[in-house]
Formats: sequence, structure tokens, C-alpha cells
Amino acid sequence: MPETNGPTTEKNMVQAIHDTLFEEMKRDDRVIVLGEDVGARGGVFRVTMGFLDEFGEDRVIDTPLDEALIAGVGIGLAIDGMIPVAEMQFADFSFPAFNQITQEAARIRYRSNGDFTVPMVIRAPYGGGVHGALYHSQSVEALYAHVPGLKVVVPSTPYDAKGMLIQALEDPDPVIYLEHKKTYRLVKGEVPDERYTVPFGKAEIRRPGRDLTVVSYGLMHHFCLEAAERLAGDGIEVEVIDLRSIFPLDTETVLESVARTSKAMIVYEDNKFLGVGAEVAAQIAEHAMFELDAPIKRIAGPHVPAMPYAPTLEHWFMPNVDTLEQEMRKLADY
Amino acid sequence: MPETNGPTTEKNMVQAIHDTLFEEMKRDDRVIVLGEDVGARGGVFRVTMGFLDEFGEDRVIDTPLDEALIAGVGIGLAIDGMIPVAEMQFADFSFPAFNQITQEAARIRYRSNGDFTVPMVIRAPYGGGVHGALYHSQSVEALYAHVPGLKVVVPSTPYDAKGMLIQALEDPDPVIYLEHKKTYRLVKGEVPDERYTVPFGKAEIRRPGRDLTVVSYGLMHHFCLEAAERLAGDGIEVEVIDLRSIFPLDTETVLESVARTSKAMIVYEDNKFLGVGAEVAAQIAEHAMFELDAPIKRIAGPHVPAMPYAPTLEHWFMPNVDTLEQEMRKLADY
Amino acid sequence: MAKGTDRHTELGLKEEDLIEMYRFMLTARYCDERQWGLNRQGKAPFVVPVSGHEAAQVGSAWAFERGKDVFCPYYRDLALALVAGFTPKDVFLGLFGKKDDPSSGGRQMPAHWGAKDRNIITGSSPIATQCLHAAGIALSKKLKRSDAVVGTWCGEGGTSEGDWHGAMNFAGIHKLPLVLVVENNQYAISVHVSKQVAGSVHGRAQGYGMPGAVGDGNDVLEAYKLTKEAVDRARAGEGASLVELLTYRHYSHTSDDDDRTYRKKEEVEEWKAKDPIPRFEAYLRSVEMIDDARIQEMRDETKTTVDEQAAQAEEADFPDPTTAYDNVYAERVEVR
Amino acid sequence: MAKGTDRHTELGLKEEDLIEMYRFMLTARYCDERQWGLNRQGKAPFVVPVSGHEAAQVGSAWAFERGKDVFCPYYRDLALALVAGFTPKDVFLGLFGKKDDPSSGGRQMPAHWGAKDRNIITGSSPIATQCLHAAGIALSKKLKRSDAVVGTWCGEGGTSEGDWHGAMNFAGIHKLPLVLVVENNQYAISVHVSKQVAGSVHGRAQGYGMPGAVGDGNDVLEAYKLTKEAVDRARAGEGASLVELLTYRHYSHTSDDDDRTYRKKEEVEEWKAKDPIPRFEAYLRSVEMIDDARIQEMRDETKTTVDEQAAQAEEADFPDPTTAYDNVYAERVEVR
Ligand SMILES: Cc1ncc(C[n+]2csc(CCOP(=O)(O)OP(=O)(O)O)c2C)c(N)n1
Ligand SMILES: Cc1ncc(C[n+]2csc(CCOP(=O)(O)OP(=O)(O)O)c2C)c(N)n1
Ligand SMILES: [Mg+2]
Ligand SMILES: [Mg+2]
Repeated sequence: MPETNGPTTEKNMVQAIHDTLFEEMKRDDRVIVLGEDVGARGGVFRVTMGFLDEFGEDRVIDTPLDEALIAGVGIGLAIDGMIPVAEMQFADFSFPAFNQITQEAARIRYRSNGDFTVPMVIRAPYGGGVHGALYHSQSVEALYAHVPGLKVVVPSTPYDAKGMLIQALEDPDPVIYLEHKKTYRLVKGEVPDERYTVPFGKAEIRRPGRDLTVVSYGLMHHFCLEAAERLAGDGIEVEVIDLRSIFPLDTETVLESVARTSKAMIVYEDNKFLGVGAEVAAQIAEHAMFELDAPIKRIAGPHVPAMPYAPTLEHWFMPNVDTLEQEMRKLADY
Repeated sequence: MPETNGPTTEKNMVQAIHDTLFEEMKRDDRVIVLGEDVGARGGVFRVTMGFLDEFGEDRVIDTPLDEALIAGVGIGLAIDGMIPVAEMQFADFSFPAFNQITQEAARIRYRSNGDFTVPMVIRAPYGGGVHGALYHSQSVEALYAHVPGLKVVVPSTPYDAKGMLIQALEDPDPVIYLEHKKTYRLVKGEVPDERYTVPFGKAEIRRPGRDLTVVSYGLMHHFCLEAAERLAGDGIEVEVIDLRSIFPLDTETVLESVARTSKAMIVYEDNKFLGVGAEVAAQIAEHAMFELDAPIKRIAGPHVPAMPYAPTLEHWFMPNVDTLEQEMRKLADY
Repeated sequence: MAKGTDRHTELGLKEEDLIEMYRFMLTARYCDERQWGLNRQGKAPFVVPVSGHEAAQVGSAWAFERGKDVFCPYYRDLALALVAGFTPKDVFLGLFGKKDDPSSGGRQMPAHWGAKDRNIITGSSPIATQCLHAAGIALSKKLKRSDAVVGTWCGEGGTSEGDWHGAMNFAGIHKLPLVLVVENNQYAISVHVSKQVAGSVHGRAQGYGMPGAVGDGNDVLEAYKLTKEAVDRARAGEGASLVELLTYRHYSHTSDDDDRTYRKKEEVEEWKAKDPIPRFEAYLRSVEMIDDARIQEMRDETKTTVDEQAAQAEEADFPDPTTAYDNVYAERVEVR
Repeated sequence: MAKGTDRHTELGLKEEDLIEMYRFMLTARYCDERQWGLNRQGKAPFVVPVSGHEAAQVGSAWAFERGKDVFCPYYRDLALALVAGFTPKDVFLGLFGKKDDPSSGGRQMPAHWGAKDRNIITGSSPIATQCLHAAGIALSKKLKRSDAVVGTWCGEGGTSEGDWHGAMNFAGIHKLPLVLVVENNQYAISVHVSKQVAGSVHGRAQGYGMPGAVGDGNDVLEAYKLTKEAVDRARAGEGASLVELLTYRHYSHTSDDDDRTYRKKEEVEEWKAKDPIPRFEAYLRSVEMIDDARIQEMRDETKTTVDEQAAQAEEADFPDPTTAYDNVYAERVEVR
């Protein structure tokens, strides 16, 4: 975490996002939020609570229940000089907008050879472990990160949530800003009161270690840190990297770490097949294979269509700290 | 290619797909085609030419210009016992249907615990090199293959086109059947007149070799074969694998080949980042790393939003046989 | 009122119908009360309330022929699911996410109704997708020369999605045996219909070449009447119709919501005064089908049944995690 | 006809307007002929014809204020692009995919109009997506208290997409300064409007709480009139409108299409007899603005200009492949 000398405040993720967006809207008239229930309701997770009173109906827009509309109208606003923050109520519900996001927002700069741009932020709560079942638990980062023209970020600490949201607002291109629902209230941390940005494309080594590199992001990153702590008791030092930015991906930090530890594990909650870990593993295999002393290991969600509802099944789906601890130990002992 | 003793006919890809679908519709009343321009026009690539005359308006349905409708109505037909073959006029235009395909078709069996099923085939011409520019050239296989509940196949020969289409029609689950536009008329081959299926999840080694394993599919597979022939002149024997089925993926055949050749290259036309090659590379890195004598190599489309129109730029985008030849040589010499 | 000129007689409804309809409305109401109670006790993490919509749902569902016609409902449709064949126990098996939940075996959130043997098509969370499935099934029925009719339900918020537009358009073009019912309760979570629907829902129908009716969704007989006309039309091969039923939900959107942030107490009270259940009771009294004693009796019976079945469901098993991989595909596909 | 009662005078159009409108229609027609010629010669792999739509496009575009209002057109809108500021050379730079193509620098297929300095918003191939962008821009104008009006164009096929529905709904709810023009040429590639649109396009407007006009799209003055009323309404803050212009395309959908598989020769001939250009010439003659000699002169001039500029465009450079990575993002992002 970059040093900051000013005062800080402890916040959870929702507070950090709420406060940052609120301050940015005060700072810059062009910033507008739009989405389902962002107005009087303040968002179903309360991220825009109080915004309507402060900024009025012109800048806090309750849209109809039509995600293509949210993205498409957002694009129009961005083209005309606004900075829209479009909320997808759940990442799962961004798919009716898939065409607008991937074929329009992502390509307007390229297809107009720079004539038009889409400085838009699309916020979406994602991820499971919240009794959300098949349609309120999904991880969507791999789908969007595959699409050139988009940036995809997943802050996992309140500090990053603030810095990356400001970065997203300043970014001249569309940014998919994903918020893990389970971290909203679970994860707390000190957040500087001053304004700062966290650049995209820079992973963060949150726990240095020599025995094993573990790459993750979002909720899983916290599970990984916990598992790593457990192993530290046995003298196994796990280096835990928080990717933060899925695209651009900080391959350098990962490769450099793997070169030191010689072992790599990637942990993600999304379905394993063609999830983010596939790309990270492929990058390592292409650029650091001879540094490795053990096969690359991926721990990820099983190949079922998202998390079932029943507690027994939801538990079955999610990678958990116990499993991670075991798998890390196995890999370290390899 | 499995042996077949009966008579065969030389066909290109379009003919093979056309004839197979035609015969299957004669064979089974439940098979219905729907999509934009599938009727009088016979499809923009002529795949359903003559179908309207033969099968009538009830079974050859020109839909409105609404891909969500095509997929969603297809799902309804499938639920009620029909076998719909839904055409997306170009794979690029399947994204307005992304929600119906990934959240509905893919999950109906799972979410109803087997009570309802969606035996539907979604056909879509994909891929570039046809002056199709940004919106008529895309590769979409990675996006759909990431989604549990879908099967995604890419036949690259007329033989497979027939066998895999019949397999798709017999498959009790939704199948995304992708047809590389550039292969439509370019690729010809003998097709048995008799009915047969090509099972999903089985890759095909089309060219055995000992020096290097090259994994690809679609148009790129033909480029790889061509490049491999060139190297054969210099005594370099490349093993060329046609994946055919992206999901399920035939990891076994790939791993077993890599174990023999000790070198792996994956070639795909889609954008590299999180494309199919990422998963193949990750599988090799997880399960066969110590068999490798060289880093895994991926050759794929650059990270730009699909192929530009100008011939200079389109040429720049597409991996070509010369590049493949060079890269194969480099890897073989590693 | 003279026999034969009763509203229900004119609609072709018999006393048994009315009593059954009333019982379904009561059952839905008690299911709702029970599930809210369980939520407050921490036993049911997620509840979708139905209270307020009972007349719209029971009335519209009653217009269909069970065993032949097809239902494509949305999550709010607890009362409709009962009419279509769900028992209270089924409802609570779903609420708890138990193995024997007929909709999904505990895989989906509560209120995602579906059961093949009851002709209720599996539904999902993404809004309005079922409207296109309904259109596809209706096309299938038409192609098969079946005289089955398909019904699909959504809220007024659902009409904003492209899928609803597509279903309306396709149903209009092909004169499908489809009835699209919209339960307009004026809010999509917190978003008022004035921010949701330009013009009006029923006013859209004409532009798609089909009739659009609108009526009091808190009057079970009116809901029945408008839907029945649409079903009859569909069955006669005259094509699709839209039916908009005006209603209100008594509680928050779900147990995760708090409606006090966006609805005035007075408005809620005003609508609770139009509660469809007392209104139907008043009608039943007026035609002398039931008296106060019978009402109390039926309420008690229904409540007891619901409570008993809820308790049975609570004791049922959760799905075994070893089954979690089942039914991704027809055959198991391994991913290494 | 007495001066002052001419149709155009009533519409507030002057002689200069009419002559310019006529010249744009001619220019579009000659661009079309030239691009078909180039296609047949194998010099232009892909052509989207405009012939038949000139009146609809020039008439509707003329209702907007260039330099202030915003255009969100679709691929068929060659004549509209000319009105909005494209030169024939620009058109042909796009046709060939040359570096200086103002729309995309040769990245997009021909006919994907866009140029910031002409207020033409970049368009894509997926149908109807621009309608939502237009709604967003219109909202932005409204929030900025600007009196600019936004226009968006699509075919009747485009109305089937969910994006069109969303744009209509949002425009209606927020009374946006937006005009949605539909060029209904009765076919979406091969699909006849009877299989495309249930009810009617203009009939949809009312359901979204906005006026919907329909008129003869081959009559440039009528296209102007209906659109102008809508633009005036929008500028006055009275909200969005829908304008449906009935027309026909003379050629196949694109150079990849063959319309003989789905359109009867007689139907095509019938519509060619209603060709908007001779019709406008007849009007111009009737008000004595031009005579046959002047018509011939303007035709020759226009044709020469188009041919010359097409030739210039043909000689221009293709984009340099080293630029292919530019403008994916504002700053170059490397993928290893
Ligand atoms: C595609 C999609 N977007 C958003 C949501 C979140 N969501 C669930 S219900 C709802 C409101 C629905 O309102 P309405 O259709 O009027 O039905 P009601 O709940 O009022 O009965 C929203 C926004 C969703 N489930 N699916
Ligand atoms: C989303 C999408 N689906 C399909 C297509 C292929 N397509 C291109 S133009 C067209 C027909 C459009 O017809 P219409 O809107 O009536 O306009 P017209 O060409 O008649 O002017 C189709 C189906 C597309 N470009 N985008
Ligand atoms: Mg509602
Ligand atoms: Mg048309």
C-alpha cells in the first residue's frame, strides 16, 4: 500500500465505494449514476444511499429494468461528455447488456479510430457465498477481460476500492469495476481521507513469501491470506498476490514472484475452465516455465452453472480456507 | 477419420452442413430451423437453401431481427419437445442473445434438476479473413466454452461438419455449433453418404509427428497443416491436432501427444488473452509440465477488437501460414 | 341478486370454483405470513412475498385449463403456483432449499417455480426471459395443432426488457396461443411505474396487433374475466393478448428490501384497504356462499395446513453435495 | 400554384433548400451507381446501396440543424451522411477502407458512418444499438439544458431489437429531445415486414406515450414535414417522437445479397416507378425552379463530381499496419 501521511478512516468495502463515489460526484458535475434502484432506494447494497437527496434526479437516474438500456444510454452520455457510472444491480444481470458492453462500449474508440471515446464506469456486485444461488453469485470477470477495449478490475480492500474507483472515473476508457458482494461488509480497512488513485495493471504482493506464489483476487484473495497465515505457523511462507486488475494483467509481478518461489497456484471462484486462472497459468507456462519446480495448480469453482442455493451445495461450490490450506501445503511439499 | 465402407461424395463445408441438415429434417419432423433470412433467402451463406420449399413455413421460420428472440423461442420449442436449430446470422450477432444462451439454455437442466432440458443447436458462422471487419469476423468460442451447460464445437472438415451436426442434433443439451466462414467454400473433402456421428470431446490427430505438438481448430487448423507440410520437407515432423470440440475438451489426446513430442504450440484466431489457448496451455502446465522441453507457445489474434476492414489491417490481424511456419520451426529448434 | 345474474355465473364460474379460488388465495396469504415469520426467526434467508397479488394470480391462473395449458410464471407467483399444483409443502421445500423442492431440488432461490408434471416451466432470476420461452412453447403448440394455451406472467418492470418486446412481437406476428399477463403493482423494487413504463402497459398491445386489456387486479373475478377472454381467444386460434392487472404488494419487494425508503406509509395503507381477500370475502358473502363462521373455519383450516406443511418441509433433507454435479449435462462431463 | 401556397413554402423551405436537397439526392444516387460499378469491377468488395431511400434520408435529415443537432444513423444512410457533411470522397474512402476514411480510418466496413466534427456518432454493425446511444446523448443534451435535438435512424427490421424498445421507452419516460426515424422499406434483407413487425411501427409510438407519424418516404417534402414537426416538438421540450417513412430499396440488401430470391420483379418495378428522384424533379418543375436543361446539367455536374472524388479516393493510401494497435485504449496496453 502506498504511503499516505494524512488521516485515515476505517471503512468496509461498501462504505469506501459509497464515500468515494459521493465525493467524486461533488467534485465533478459530469459524474452521473444510473441503474435500477440507485435513487430513493440507494441501490440494493446501499452504495448510492443518500445520493438522490444530495445530487437530485438529474444525476441519480433510476432507469427502467433494462440493462442494455443502462449500458447503451451510459455510452451515449459518455460520448456527449458525461462520466456515467452505470450500475448493474448484479453482475449476473449484465448479460442482457452484453452486446452494448462488448460490441459498443469496448469498440467505439477503436472503430472510430479515436474520434469517439467512452469514459464510462460499469459497477457490478459479483461473486458468491451470499445465498445468491445461480443468478446472484456469478463471477463474470473472465468474460469481460477477454474483450479488447475493456478494462476489468476487482478491488479487494477498501483502500483499493477507493483508489481504483477514482482511477476508473479518470480512465478515458470503459472500466468494468467488480465488487465482491461477500466482501462488502466483511472486509474492513483504513482508507485515507485524501484523494488518490491506484493504477490499473499493477498487482499487489500483500504477503511476501519464498515457498510458493499464490495468485488470486476478490474474496478468494482474503481466503488465501488466511490459509497462508495458517501455513506460516509451520514455517511455510506463501507469497500472496492480489491481482486487483484482471485486464490489464500484471504479468511481470506474477512472473517475478514465481521466479523466486518456483511454485505457482491460482485461486479463483469462477468456473475453472477458461476462467482468469487459465490465462495466468498460460502466461507462466509461456514465460517462466523453467523457473517452476512443480506443476502449476489451479483451484477454482467446479464446472456447474454457478452456485446452488441449498447451504450444502453452496458450501460445496466455494473454494474454502481449509481446502486452500491443504492444497498450498501439498504444493509447498511437492 | 473412422472407416466407412459406403459411398462418399466430395463436398465443401457449406454443402456438407446444408445436406446434413436437410436430411435430418427429412428424417425427424421435430427438427425445425429458425433465424433471420433462413427462409426464402436460404440463409445468407445458403446453408438452408431450398429448405422452405421442402419443409414449409412451419419448419423453416424467418424470425424478426432479434437474436434474444431466436434463442428464447428456440428454448421454448426445445422444452416442448421440438429440436430447434437456431441460426445466428453471424456469431458476432449472438451477443444480444447472450443472456438467453448462457443463463437460460445453459442452465435449464441444472436449475430444474433435470426436469426440463434444452436439446437445441445454435449454429453460427464465425471467424475472419473474409473482409468482415469488426462485426463479421469474430471468434466467440471462448466466451461460450466458459459457460457450464453449453457444449461448443468447431468442425473443420466436411466429414466432421456432418458427423458433428448429427451429434449435435442427437445431443440432449444445447450445442453451439460454430462454422468458420472462410472454410465454407475453401475446405473440401469426402463425405460418406451414410448417416454417422462424430462424438464430442474427441480431438483428432490429423497429422502425426514426433517433434512438436500443434493444437488448433477451425481455419487455423488448416493453416497449421499447411505449415507442418512445409516443415516436413526439412525433416521436422509436426503433430497437428484438431480439437474440434472446444467443450468438452479432449485434454487426454493433447497431453498424450505432448508427452511424446515434448513441445506444445496452440494456434487460434481469437484474441489471445483468455482465448481457448489459455485453457489448453493451462491444462498442459497443470498436467504435463515435466514432459515439456520448451515453454508452451501460443499464437493468436492480437488484443484489438476484432479484425479491421482495410486489407492491410486484416492481413495484419490474421495468423498466417508463413508466421506459423516460422514459429513452429523456432519451437522445434528450441 | 337474482340467481344467474351474479357476476360469477355470468363468467361461467360455479360455487365450487369460487370456494376453491378463495381457498387458494387464503393459502397463498398464509404461506406468505409463515415465510415472513420464518425469515424473522432466521430460518429462511430469503423470502419473496405475494400478499396483495392473490386475486391477480388466482384469477388469471383460473382462466387456464390445468393439465393441458402451460404456465410460465415469475417469482412473485406463489398463488399461481398453488393453483397450478404446488402444495404448501412444495412451497416451503423451495423456501428452505431442500432436496425435494419440486422446482429445482434446492438449487435455485425460493420462488423460482417450475415442475414439469404441473406444466409450470422452470423460471430463472433474470427478468422477463420466460416470456420468450412462453412464445416458443406457444409456437410449438401451434405447430402441433394442439389447442393448449400458454400463459406467461411478469411485473410491469419486466415489460422494459427486450425479451418482453420480442415475445409481444413474435406472438403478434404468428398469432400465437399466448396470453401475456402483467401484474402491475406500480413498483419494480423501488422504481415507480412512471419511471418504468412510458405510455402504458396495456396501451402497448395495439402496436403489436393484439388486444390489450387492463383491469382491477385486486378483484379476482375481474382478473379471471379479462384473462379468460384472452385464453378463449387464444384457444380459438385468434392469437395472443395482453392483460394488465393493477395491483399492489403489501410488503417489501423481498426480505432483502425495505420499502419504507421509497413508498409512503399512506400509500401502502390505502392499498391494504383494497386487500383482495376481504374483497372476495365480501363478494362471497353477498352471493351467500359463505358466512362469517365459514370464513373463520376456512381460515383456520388453511392456516393449520400451511403451518403443518411448513413444519414438514423444515424437517426435510438438504440435497447431498455429492449430487451437486448432476444435471449439468445429461451425462457427466469431467473438467480436469 | 400561387406563390406562398407551394408545399415547400408552407413548410418554410426556400428555393436554395430545395435545390440543395435535390443535389444531395442526386449525389447519393450517383455515389450508389459508382459504388455498384466498382463492386462489379472487383474494386470494392462490399457495397450497401441507398437507391430508393434518398427522399426519406434527405428529407428527414433536412429537418435537423447541422452543427448543433446530432445524427445517429444506420448503414443505409448514405444520403443522410452527405447532408450531415460527408463528401463523396469521404464516402469512397470508406468504401475502399482507406486511411483517411473519416468514419473509422478503414477499420469498419463501408457505410458505418461517423465523424465527430459533423456530429455523426460512430455506428456499428449490430442492429439498433445506436438508438440507445441516441437516447443517452439526448439525455445529456437535456441535462445540459442545450436545445440540440438528436435523431436516430434505423430500418423497420431494427425495431425488433430490444435496444429499439429500450430507446423508445426511455425517450418516452424522460421526454427526451429525440426523434426516432424508421425507414420502412418492407424488407430486412429477405424478411418481409409482415414477418418482422406485429401491428405497425408507427402504431407502437402511442404505447410509449409519444406521437407516431407515418408517411410517404419517397416524397422528400413529406419526409421533411413529418420529421420537422418531430424536431420542433423535441426542441420545444415536448419530448420524443417516432416517424415512420415508407420506402423501398431498389437494389439488393448489399452486394453480398441477391434480392431475386425473395422479391418479385414486378414489386421492384412498381416501386422503381415511385423513384423519389423523378418525383422530386416533377415537383421542382411544377414550381418552376428547374427545367429539363437544368436537370440534365445538375445530373452531369453531380456525376462528374462523384466520379472524380471516387477516383481520388481510390488512389488514397490504405492504413499502415503499424497503426493497427492504435486506439484500442487511450494508451497502448501490451498483452504478452
Ligand atoms: C435482468 C435482471 N435485472 C435485474 C434484476 C433484479 N430485480 C429483481 S426483481 C426486480 C424488479 C421487478 O419488478 P417487476 O417486474 O415490476 O415485478 P414485481 O417485483 O414488482 O412483482 C429487479 C430489478 C433481475 N432479477 N434481472
Ligand atoms: C444484431 C444483428 N443481427 C443481424 C444482423 C444482420 N443484418 C444486417 S442488416 C439486416 C437487416 C436490417 O433490415 P432493416 O432494419 O429493415 O434495414 P434495411 O437494411 O432494410 O434498410 C440484418 C438481419 C446485424 N447486422 N446485426
Ligand atoms: Mg412491479
Ligand atoms: Mg428494411
